[in-house]
Order: sequence, then C-alpha cells, then structure tokens
Amino acid sequence: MLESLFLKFLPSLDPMTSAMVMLLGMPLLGFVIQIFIGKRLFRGGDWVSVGTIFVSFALSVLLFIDLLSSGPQFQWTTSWTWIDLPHFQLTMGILVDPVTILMLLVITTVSFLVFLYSIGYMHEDPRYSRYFAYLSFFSFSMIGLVLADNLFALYIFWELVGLASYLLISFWFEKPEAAEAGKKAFIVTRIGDVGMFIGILIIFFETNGLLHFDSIFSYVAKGQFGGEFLGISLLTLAGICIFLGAVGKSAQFPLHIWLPDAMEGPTPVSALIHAATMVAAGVYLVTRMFPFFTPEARTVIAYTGSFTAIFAATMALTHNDIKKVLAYSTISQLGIMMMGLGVGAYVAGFFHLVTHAAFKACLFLCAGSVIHALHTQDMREMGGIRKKMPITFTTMGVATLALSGIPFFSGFVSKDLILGESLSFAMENPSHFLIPLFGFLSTGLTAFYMFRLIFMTFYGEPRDSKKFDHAHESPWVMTLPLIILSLCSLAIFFTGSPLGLGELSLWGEKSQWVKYLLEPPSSSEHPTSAHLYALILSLTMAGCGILFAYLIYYKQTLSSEKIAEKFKCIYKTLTHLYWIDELYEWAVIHNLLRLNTLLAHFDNRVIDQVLVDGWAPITISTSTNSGDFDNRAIDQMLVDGTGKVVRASGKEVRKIQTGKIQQYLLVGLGAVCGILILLTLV
Amino acid sequence: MTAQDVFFYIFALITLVPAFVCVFHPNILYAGLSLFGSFFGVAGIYVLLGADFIAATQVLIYVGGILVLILFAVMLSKNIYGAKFQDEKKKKILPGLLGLILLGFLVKFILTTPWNMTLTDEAPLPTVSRLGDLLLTDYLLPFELASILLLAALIGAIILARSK
Amino acid sequence: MYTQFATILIFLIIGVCMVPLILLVGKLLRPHNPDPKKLTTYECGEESVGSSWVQFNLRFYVIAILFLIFDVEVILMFPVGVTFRQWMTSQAGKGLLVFAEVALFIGILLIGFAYAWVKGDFEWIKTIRPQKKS
Amino acid sequence: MSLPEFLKDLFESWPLLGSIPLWLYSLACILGLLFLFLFPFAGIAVYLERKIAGDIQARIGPNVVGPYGILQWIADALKLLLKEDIIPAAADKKLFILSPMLIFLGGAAAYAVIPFAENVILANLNIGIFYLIAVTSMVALGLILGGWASNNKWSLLGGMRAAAQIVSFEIPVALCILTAVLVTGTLDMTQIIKNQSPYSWNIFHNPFMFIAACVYYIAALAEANRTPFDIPEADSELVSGYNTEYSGMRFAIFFLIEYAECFVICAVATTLFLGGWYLPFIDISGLALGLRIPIEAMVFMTKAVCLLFVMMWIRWTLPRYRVDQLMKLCWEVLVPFSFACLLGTAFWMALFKGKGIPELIYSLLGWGS
Amino acid sequence: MMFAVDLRHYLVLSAILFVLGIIGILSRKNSVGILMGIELVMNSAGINFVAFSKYVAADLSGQIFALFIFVIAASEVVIALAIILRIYQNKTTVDIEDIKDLKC
Repeated sequence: MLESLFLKFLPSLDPMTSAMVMLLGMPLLGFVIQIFIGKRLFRGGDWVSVGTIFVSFALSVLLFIDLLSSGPQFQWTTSWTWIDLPHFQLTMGILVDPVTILMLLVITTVSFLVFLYSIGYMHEDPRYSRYFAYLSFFSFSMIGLVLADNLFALYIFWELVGLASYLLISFWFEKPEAAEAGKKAFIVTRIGDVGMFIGILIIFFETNGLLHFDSIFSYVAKGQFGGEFLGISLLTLAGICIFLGAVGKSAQFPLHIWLPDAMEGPTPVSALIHAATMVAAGVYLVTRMFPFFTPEARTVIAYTGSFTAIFAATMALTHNDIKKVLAYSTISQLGIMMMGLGVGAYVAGFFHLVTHAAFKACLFLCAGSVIHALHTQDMREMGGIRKKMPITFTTMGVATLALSGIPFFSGFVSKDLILGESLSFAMENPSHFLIPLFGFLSTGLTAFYMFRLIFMTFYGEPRDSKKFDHAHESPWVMTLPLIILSLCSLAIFFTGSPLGLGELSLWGEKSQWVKYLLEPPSSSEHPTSAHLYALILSLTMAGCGILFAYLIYYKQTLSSEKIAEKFKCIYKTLTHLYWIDELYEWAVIHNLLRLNTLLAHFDNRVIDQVLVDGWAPITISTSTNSGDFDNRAIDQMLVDGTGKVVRASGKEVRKIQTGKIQQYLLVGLGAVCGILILLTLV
Repeated sequence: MTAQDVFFYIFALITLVPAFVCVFHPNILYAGLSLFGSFFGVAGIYVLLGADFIAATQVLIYVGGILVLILFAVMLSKNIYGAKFQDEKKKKILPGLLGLILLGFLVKFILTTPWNMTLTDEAPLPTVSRLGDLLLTDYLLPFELASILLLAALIGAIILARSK
Repeated sequence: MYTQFATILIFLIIGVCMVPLILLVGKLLRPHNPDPKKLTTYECGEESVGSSWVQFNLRFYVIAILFLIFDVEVILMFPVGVTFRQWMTSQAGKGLLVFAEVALFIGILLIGFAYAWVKGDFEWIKTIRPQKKS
Repeated sequence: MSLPEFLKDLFESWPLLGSIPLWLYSLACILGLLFLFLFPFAGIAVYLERKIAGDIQARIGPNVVGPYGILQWIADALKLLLKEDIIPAAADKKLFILSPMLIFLGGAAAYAVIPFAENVILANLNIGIFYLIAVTSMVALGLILGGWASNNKWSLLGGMRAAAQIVSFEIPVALCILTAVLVTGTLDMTQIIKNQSPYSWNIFHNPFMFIAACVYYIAALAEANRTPFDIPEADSELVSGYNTEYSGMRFAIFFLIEYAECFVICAVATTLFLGGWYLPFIDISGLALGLRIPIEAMVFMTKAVCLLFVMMWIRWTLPRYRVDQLMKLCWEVLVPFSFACLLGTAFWMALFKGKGIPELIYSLLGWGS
Repeated sequence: MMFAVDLRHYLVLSAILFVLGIIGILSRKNSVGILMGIELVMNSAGINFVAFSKYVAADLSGQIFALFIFVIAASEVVIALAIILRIYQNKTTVDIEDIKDLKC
C-alpha cells in the first residue's frame, strides 16, 4: 500500500527509501521551519508541526498495514557509504522490521496526539513556536533512533534525543528548578551514555569495525566474539555496557534520579518523552540488541529491572505531586519491561512497552488536563473534580485500570505475560526467586498508588474550593487525545482474548498482532501453568492494592497519618526517596568536584549534614539513645589539618598557572624537545 | 647546480633573512616590514615549485592584505620608537635555544626519512583551471566551508571592532 | 612557465634598482645646501607641535578588516571562475549545478555583507575613539 | 609568446644577435619598456592632462616649451631632477627612502603583462591578470609607509586614507575582473583577448558585463586616487597628502606612478572588456604578422588612450567626493553591483551555455562564428 | 650533489621558517609581534604543502591546501587584530604581558 502510493506519486525514486526519508524528514522540516520563522507564522506555526507529524503518523500507519499483510518476516534495509577510509568503511542505513514499525507506530501516534494536546495546553506560552520546534526535533530524533541500522547511527540519534529532552525539560528555564532538572537529566543520562559508548567501542574493536546489527549478531552467533577482561567475557561486558546506556535513558536504578525531576518540563513533554517514547528507547535498545546479550548479561538486566520496579513503586507511595507519582510509576513499569527482557520474555517486554506507551501517555495527559484546570500539581489541593471533568476522569480511570493490571485492559495482557515468564524463569532457576517476587510486589504497589491518586484527585471533597470553582473541562484538542489513548488502553485493541493467554484468541492469530509480529528470536516455550499461577497471583496483588487504597483514601477507615506515624522511619525514608539524591550529591559532587573545600570543612558537611541530618531518622529510630561521640579534637587535628595542607599546597601550585600563554607554550616546546631528546637517547 | 637551484637558494635567503629580522629586530615596525621580504621570498619558492597561482595569491593576500592590516595594527600603538616597545633581549634566549634544538631534530628527521619522491621535472601544467576543477569537485565541501569560515570571521571581527 | 617568471624577476630587480639609480643620477646634478629650516616638517608654515606618530582613526582598521575577508573570497573564486566557462560549455547538465555551488559560496558571504550593511558598519560617520580605561 | 621570446625567434638566424641569451633580450625589452614607453608616456600624459584641463577650463595650458608646449614634460622632468633632495629631520629615514621604491615596484611591475599586441607582451604569464592585481596591491603598502615615514600629520592622514581607499576599491575591481574572467575562462592576458573577436567584445557579452565594465572603471579610478576620488591628496584639506614631504625626484616617482597606473587601468579595461587589439567588425587576422602587430598595437593604444582621455575629462569636470560618501559609494553601491554582475553573468553563462549576446544573435541569423 | 635541490631542501627551509616563527611567538611582548610569528609558521606550512604536492603526491591537492591556509590565515589575522583592537580600545596597550584578564 505504501509502496504503491509512493510509486504513483514519486515514480522515479525507490518507494521505500523515499517513504522512510519522508517519515524521518517531515519532523525535521517542521523543526527547521519552526525554529527560524515559526514566530511569524499564523498561530505561531503550530499547524506546521502538527501537519508534519501527521504525515509521519499516516506513513507509519500505512507501513503498519503493509506489515500486517506481509507478516512477521517483513524486513527492508538500505544503506549507503558514509565514511570511506582505506581500512574502514562506515555505512549509514535504514532498517525496517516489525520492531521498528511497531516503535514507529507508537512514536508517531503518541507524538501526533501530544502535539495536538499541546495546542491547548501551551496556548498561552510566550515561546509557543519554540516549543513546537523542540517537539518536532524530538520526534525527528526519535524516529531516526528507531530507523538506524547500526550502532553508530543509533548512538548519534540517541544523543540527539537526549538533547531534545534537555531542551524540553528546561523549557521554562526561568524557573531555576526547571533549568537544574534539565541539566540533571542531561548529565545523569550522559553517565549511562558513556557506558554505552564504551560498549560500542568494545564491539567495534572486537569485531574489527562491525557496527551493523545483523553483522554483529552473526559474528556473535558464529562464536567469534572472544576475549576476556578481568575474568569476565568481553561479550558480557559489552552487553552490560550497552545496557548501561539503557539504564540511563530508561531511568533504571541507580540512574533513575533524573526522571522525577524531569517533570519540571511541560506536561505534554512528560507524556511524550518521559513516559511513552524516549524512556522506552532503553527498552528498545535492549530489544534491538537482544540476541547480543549473554545469559549473564540478561541476569544483570533482569535484576536491575525487577529491583527498579519495586524500588520505584515504593517511592511512588508517599508522593503528593501528581506528576511525580506518575514518573515513579513510569520508572517502575520500565523496570518491569527490563525484567521481562532480562528473563528472556522478548515479546512480552516489548509488548508492555507498546501498551504502556498508550496508557501512560494517557495518564500524563489526563494529569496535564487536571493541572491545566486547577493550576496545581499537588494532589492535596485537589479532590472531587470527578463531576467537573467527566472526560478526564473517565479516560484516566481507564488508563489507571490498565496500569493496575485489571483484566480487559491492555496493561493486564502485557504485564501478565511478563510476570508469567518471570515466574516460569524462577521455577527453572529457583535461585532467582527474587525477580518474580519483586515483580508481583510492584504490581500490588502499583495498584495501590494509582488508586490512591485517583481517589485523592477525583473523589472526596474539594480541598481547595477556590481552585475547585475555577476548574473546567479542557477544550477538545486536549480531550480528543485522551479519548483516543484511553481507547488504545483497552485489551481488545491488542488481543482478541480478554485474558491475553494467547491460546484463547477469538479472531485468529493476527488479532494478537503484537505477539504475531514479534517472533521471538530464541523462542523457548515455557509451561503455561506458570502463567495461570501468575494470573492468580497478580490479580490478588492488584486487588489487595486497590482494596487498601479504597480503605485508606476513599472510605478513610484507615488513617494515612496513623500509618505514617506507625512506620515513621519507612515513611521518612520513602519521602526522602531513600536519600539517593543526597547520596549522589555527597558522593559525586562534593567528593569529586570540591575535594579541597570538602576536606577543609569535613566535619561541617559530612558529619553534620549527611550523617546527623541525613541519617538521623534512621539512627534515632533504631537506637534513639546511642552515644554521641564527640571527636572534635580528632576532627580539628586530622581532618582540618588535611584540608589546610591541601589548601596551602594549592596556593603554591597555583603560581605555575600564570595566565601567560607564552610561558605555557614555552613549557610545551620544552616538553617536545625533552621528549625528542629522550626518544633519541632510548 | 641548475639555474633553478640557484634561484632556490636566492629565494631561501630572501625568505629567511627578513624572517630572522622579523623575529629578532627590537622595533616592531621594522619587524613587520621585514615580513614583506619574507612573504615575497615564499612567493618565489612557490613559483619554483610550479605553483604560480599560489605564488600570486601569496603576494596578494599576505603583502596586499595581511601586511597592510598588521602595519595598521602596529601603528595603533603610540610611540613605536620608544623604549617601551623594544623587547628585552633576555626573553629571547630560552625560546631561541629550544627552537634551535627543535630545528636540529626537524632537520635530522627530514634528512633521515626516506621520502617517497615521484619527481616530475617537466614544466608544471597550467594549475589554475585544475585548481578550479578540484575546488568544484573533490574539495567542494572545504570550498563552501571556507565561505562559512570567512563569514564567521567577518561577523566576529566587525562585532569586535565596532565601537561600543 | 619559468621563462615568463624569470622575466618578471628581472623586471622586479630592475624595479628595485631603478629608484636608487635615478636618485644617484640626480645626486650628480642637483644642489646640496642643507639648512635646518629646510629639514623641518611642513605644516603650512605653522610650527609643528609634537610628533605626528599619533594614534590614527580606527575606522581605517575596520575597512581593512572588511577588505581582507572579501579579498580572500574573491581569490578563492578566481580558480573557479577560470573553469566556470568549461563547465558551462562542455559538461551537459552540470551547468546549473556548478552555478548553484558558486552561488552558494557567494551567498554565504553575502549574508555577512548584508549583516555589516544593516548594522551600519559601512557608515564612515560613526566616531570610533579609544575609550580611556575607567 | 612573449616579446623577448618573439625577438629571439626573430633574430635566431642573425649572426650576432642570435647568440644572445634570452634573459638579455628580456633585460633589453624591460629597459626599453621603461625608458621608451613608461617614462615618456607618463610625461606626455601629464602634458595631455594639462592641455585638456586648459581646454575644459577655457584657458590655453602649456604652450611655451616646444611647439604647442609639447616638450613641457621634458622640462618638468629636468626641473625635478635638478631639485634638492630633502628628507625631513623628523622623518624615519629608512622608510622614507623605501616607500617610493615600493610604489615604483608595484606600479611598474604591472606593465609586464600588458598585451600591446600579439607577441608584444613582456611576460606571457598564464596568471597574467591575477598577477596584475597582486602586484598593484603593493602600492597601498608603499603609500602607508610613505605617509608614516614622513612624520607629518598631512602625510599620515593622506597615507592612511589612500591605503583604506585602495583596499576598499580593490574589492569591486577584483570582482569585476573576476566577472570578465568568468566569461573568458582564462587569466592569461593574451588569451583573454584572443577569446574575444572583432565581432564579440566582452562588454557586449551580456547586460551584466556592461555594468561590470562601468563599475570596474569607476572603482579603478578610485583605486588610482584620481579625482573625483582624490581624497588622500585633497589639496584643500591635506596640502598634498602622502607626498607632502617628498620633493625632487622622489616626488617625481609618486607622480610618474600615478600616471603609469592610470594607463594600466585603461589597458586592463581595454583587454578585459573592449576586445583588446581587435578592431570593431574588421578581422585582420589574415594579414602578415609584421603588418598586424603595428596595427594591433595602434588599435590597443587608441582604445586605452581614449579611456585615459575620459579619465582626464572626469577629473576636470567633477567635484571631489567626501570621505564618507566615498566609502558609501564603495561598499553600498559598487560592491553590491559588482556582486550582482558576477552572479548575473554566472547565471547567464549557465543559462546560455556560455554564449554571449553577439554569438546568440549570429547563431540566430545563421552566421558562423 | 648536495646542492641539487629536492624535497628535503624545501622541507629544511620550511622547518627553519617554522622555528623562527615559533621563537617569534614565544619571545615577542607585543601581541602584533606574536601574530607575525604565527604568519611565519603559516607560511612554512604552506611551503610544506606545496612541496609535498609537487614531489610526493604529484597532484594539486597540496596547492588546494595552501589556498585554504590563506583562508585560515586571513580569518585568523582578522579576528586576532579585531581582538587586539578591542583590547587596545579598553586598555590602551597591546602588550601581551599587560593583558591578564579575559574580561575587558
């Protein structure tokens, strides 16, 4: 269909190439137009961005229809030489296969809806056209990311996506928090990216310059990828390094800290980038490189994912900021996906990416709608707006049910698949029992905090009457995307069978299109009994979560304050997010960057702030009357003394840095001469 | 020794003696002026190497452009002939020494490296049109980039030089 | 080619020698009556005050900067200009492409030209004086 | 073929002359050019200028020395030769001496590539016109130095103005030359003329070339510091500009080079735009070389002298520009126009595959070229 | 035989020019003087390019690079002198030892 369309209109060019270039190029065109002349266009040029992304969207839909008709074997590639050196040739190319097309569909659909939504959400912003330019730029980078057929191109777009994310998070850069959050997101993900780059370099050197996915896989499959480093096989090491990139982008533990802060950006951005697409890029990367990971690497992935899932879910319990709750939920869900991929559930993990993109984007957009109406993000100031915003309420309810894993909603199908796979994985390897355990626990917690969110936001009495009176339903450009996305959150959209057990398919195998299209590369059949256990377990967990939420936040038979009082130390730990940020602040920023001053003020900073202030709640709760040891003398002599020595030596060494370039050059010249003399002597 | 070789030594002298003056003359104005000879000598060397267009460009850009600009800049500073603008001698000792060592190594490397010379002694072809073809084909990107570089330099320079 | 350049070299050598030669001839003929008054600087009869080696107007400087940039641009265009005709006449279909390449090259610099023009850097009337360090 | 080579060929079989090496021929040609052409021509140009000025201002002009005062320039030259040579005490002596040398070098070296007729060119460089631009750019350097070395406020101001003006106007000049190079496709002066023909001069190649020729002429006038652009030596403001302190023979050299440059400008305009030595519509290529060369030289000189006459005409008719007007004229009129000409000509070439208006008309009429 | 000129002679010439330029850069107090040293270095690079172009590569790519060196030299001189001009306007000095702050 797509090809015939392009053959008709552009007969002289290769239809698929021109289609792909158009798909990739339209958002770029939108970006270029918006960034240069957007301001002068009618309505700030939003129609340019929306129009261009709609073209991309339409193209991906056509592509998807083509894919459905031609089946999972569909693959199309093209490539051309980019760098041609005597011993090395770098080609750039486009790879289109089912994974790519599904990703394209997700990206362009969510992008298009979010663009549409942004028209309503951002209409008062002074940098309206700039905002759309950045959005277009993001869509361009993301499409490029999934179209790339080699690691190098993927890395380029990977960084472009990061840049777009940075620009959009700190879009309201007048707010210092937003600017800080942008920097934080950029730098934290960069840590992961360095790992990924090292991974790419390992692959590059081990395979003598192979960067194409297919060629890397066949190289690995032939067993040529040898080499060891410190007793770990280089293949595993490269896999873990690549995964590090995914850890950064997908906000997995321990690099998850940037995502909650990224909520400082506009809400549609959170929906598009930080829920549906960019953070899923990590999952996409792992999916794409799936055959590359060794069992050891996969175990690392599974543990990281499952731990992140439970870890983030607990953090979401106590938050009152509606967007941050969703952000932690996103981290948790990404952890679930990673866990799925780690235990080998290739299809399930990716399936969850697709369903999650829909309902999480929907949740964020609903949250945006609420924020738009109430002008606050604090759930404590909301409440009772169910009647005032019926569409938002309904759609958010549907998405919440999907996220909580209730049957007949999409989240149930995919999450259940992952949990079942992980359970059977643990049944085969009982030592890894923690993985499914974390998974199931996080399911229960997810249901709890999501319903907490719903109850606090939509039910009960309005807590802030002034804001409540002001509230109103959003305009149609904002509600339409909500409706579409909530429709996409229904299980019926993804599978013919309501319980998603695959075998019970109603309309044949094609109706379960995600599963149908993604033939697992190493299909290992697991016993279905695990699935049944998983179904029961997860439903029980979700039910418990919902029940608790109902009791605490709707009926209020259980007082949340009392519970918090009772488990004070846990509560405090959770509200402080396990002090991860503080830990990083202390470990990275102060230790690494301010060594001198830190030493001089050792007792001030570390003992007082981190140990006393930071760890105080724990120390107090465990042993309230532990002796306070006063080691001032030691502090002053040893610690301050160290600081003084460093400072004094720094003062002396500083004199070398005169600022006179000629002296530097002279030293440089002297060094060159010295090296030359040494070389001739040796 | 052919006539060409004689001319090489003449041009080398014309290049190096003024360069020497340029570096070591205490008066900055004379130093700048001596560059004139040096640039001309290099142009002669280019001619000997069969690069006629490059030679003329050397004269046009360096003598007609850069040197004029440098002289303007030299004349900016009042009192060129005063003691303040005379460089102290001792500042030259260390760089001179290091420079000599570096030169020694460079010469050694030049003389010991087995150069893969494909010497063509026939008269060089007309270079200009070949240069033009290369600029339009193989070196098109640098050619266009040169324009961008010049644009950047132009805008940067006029912003810097503009009065506040 | 070397023949032609040898002629140029001879020409240049003669050019350098010619002025001293003429002056030498003149020296044999002309009078030589030095007088301190004669050697003073001419300022229309006024007593000259101070050295004239004072700081000159900085506008000249800006002009020279503009010149150098455009000069290099024109020089880079020369080889292209020489082959331009061949490209136009011989290679079929390449003509407009080459024209576009050349036009792009010129166009990029014209942006800078337009910038300088719009910002008024070609205006001579602006006073540019060194600011005393405050 | 260049003049020395041509002469050597000519006298190859002669007993004595045939054995003279080529470089001696070159030397002889150069000296001949300088003493038999450059100096007398500059002198005569001065005489002509004064005569024309007289005519325009309704007075007689020089009429005492020789018939119609025609020997006036010799008298002037002798007078300058006999004048006392003064170097001001405050001047920087070395630079003061160096400056006229540089100016002479820059001004005279251009004559090496002027194609008076076929084979009558001192050095047939294949980068001829580019070489000419390069060496004339040295004049600016000499003027700055002269102005600086004199240690005279008038001189310094004049020298600076002259340098700024020369470099500014070099841009439109070079652009217009480039436009002509675009049309002819070579830098070789002889070849530039040969690529034209009695029927198709470059100036008629396309409308832009016509504008380019005009722009070139105006900009070149300014580059030579001629009125109406003689701000550097504006007598009412700066006494005499950069050559205020120069006297005697040194002054004569400044003077000489000014007129020498004027001729170079006219010769270049003739070569690039006006078909060089070709007569309009009369093809004499069939004639024997011995006959052709004098005719060609005369045609070339006639064209150049006519342009020179226009130059003098302008000088005595138009008032002087102000400095700001001058810079405005250069950067806001001439440079945009010359860029437009360049692009326009390039586009014309791309559109008509290098054919000019005359060729298009001839091919339309069905005449072979 | 040693005087018959080949590639090495050009390289030695350019090396001497280069070293002279380096000494100039290192020892001049006047920032314009440093610029002159840089010009010498650029010229030596140009000689190298053209010499290699003739003797080793036997094509014109070296000359192209010499052309680009001109472009770079011109841009560099223009920017450098504009900076010097600005510093001079603010501090009335072009002495590199007096210019200690980046801020003007």
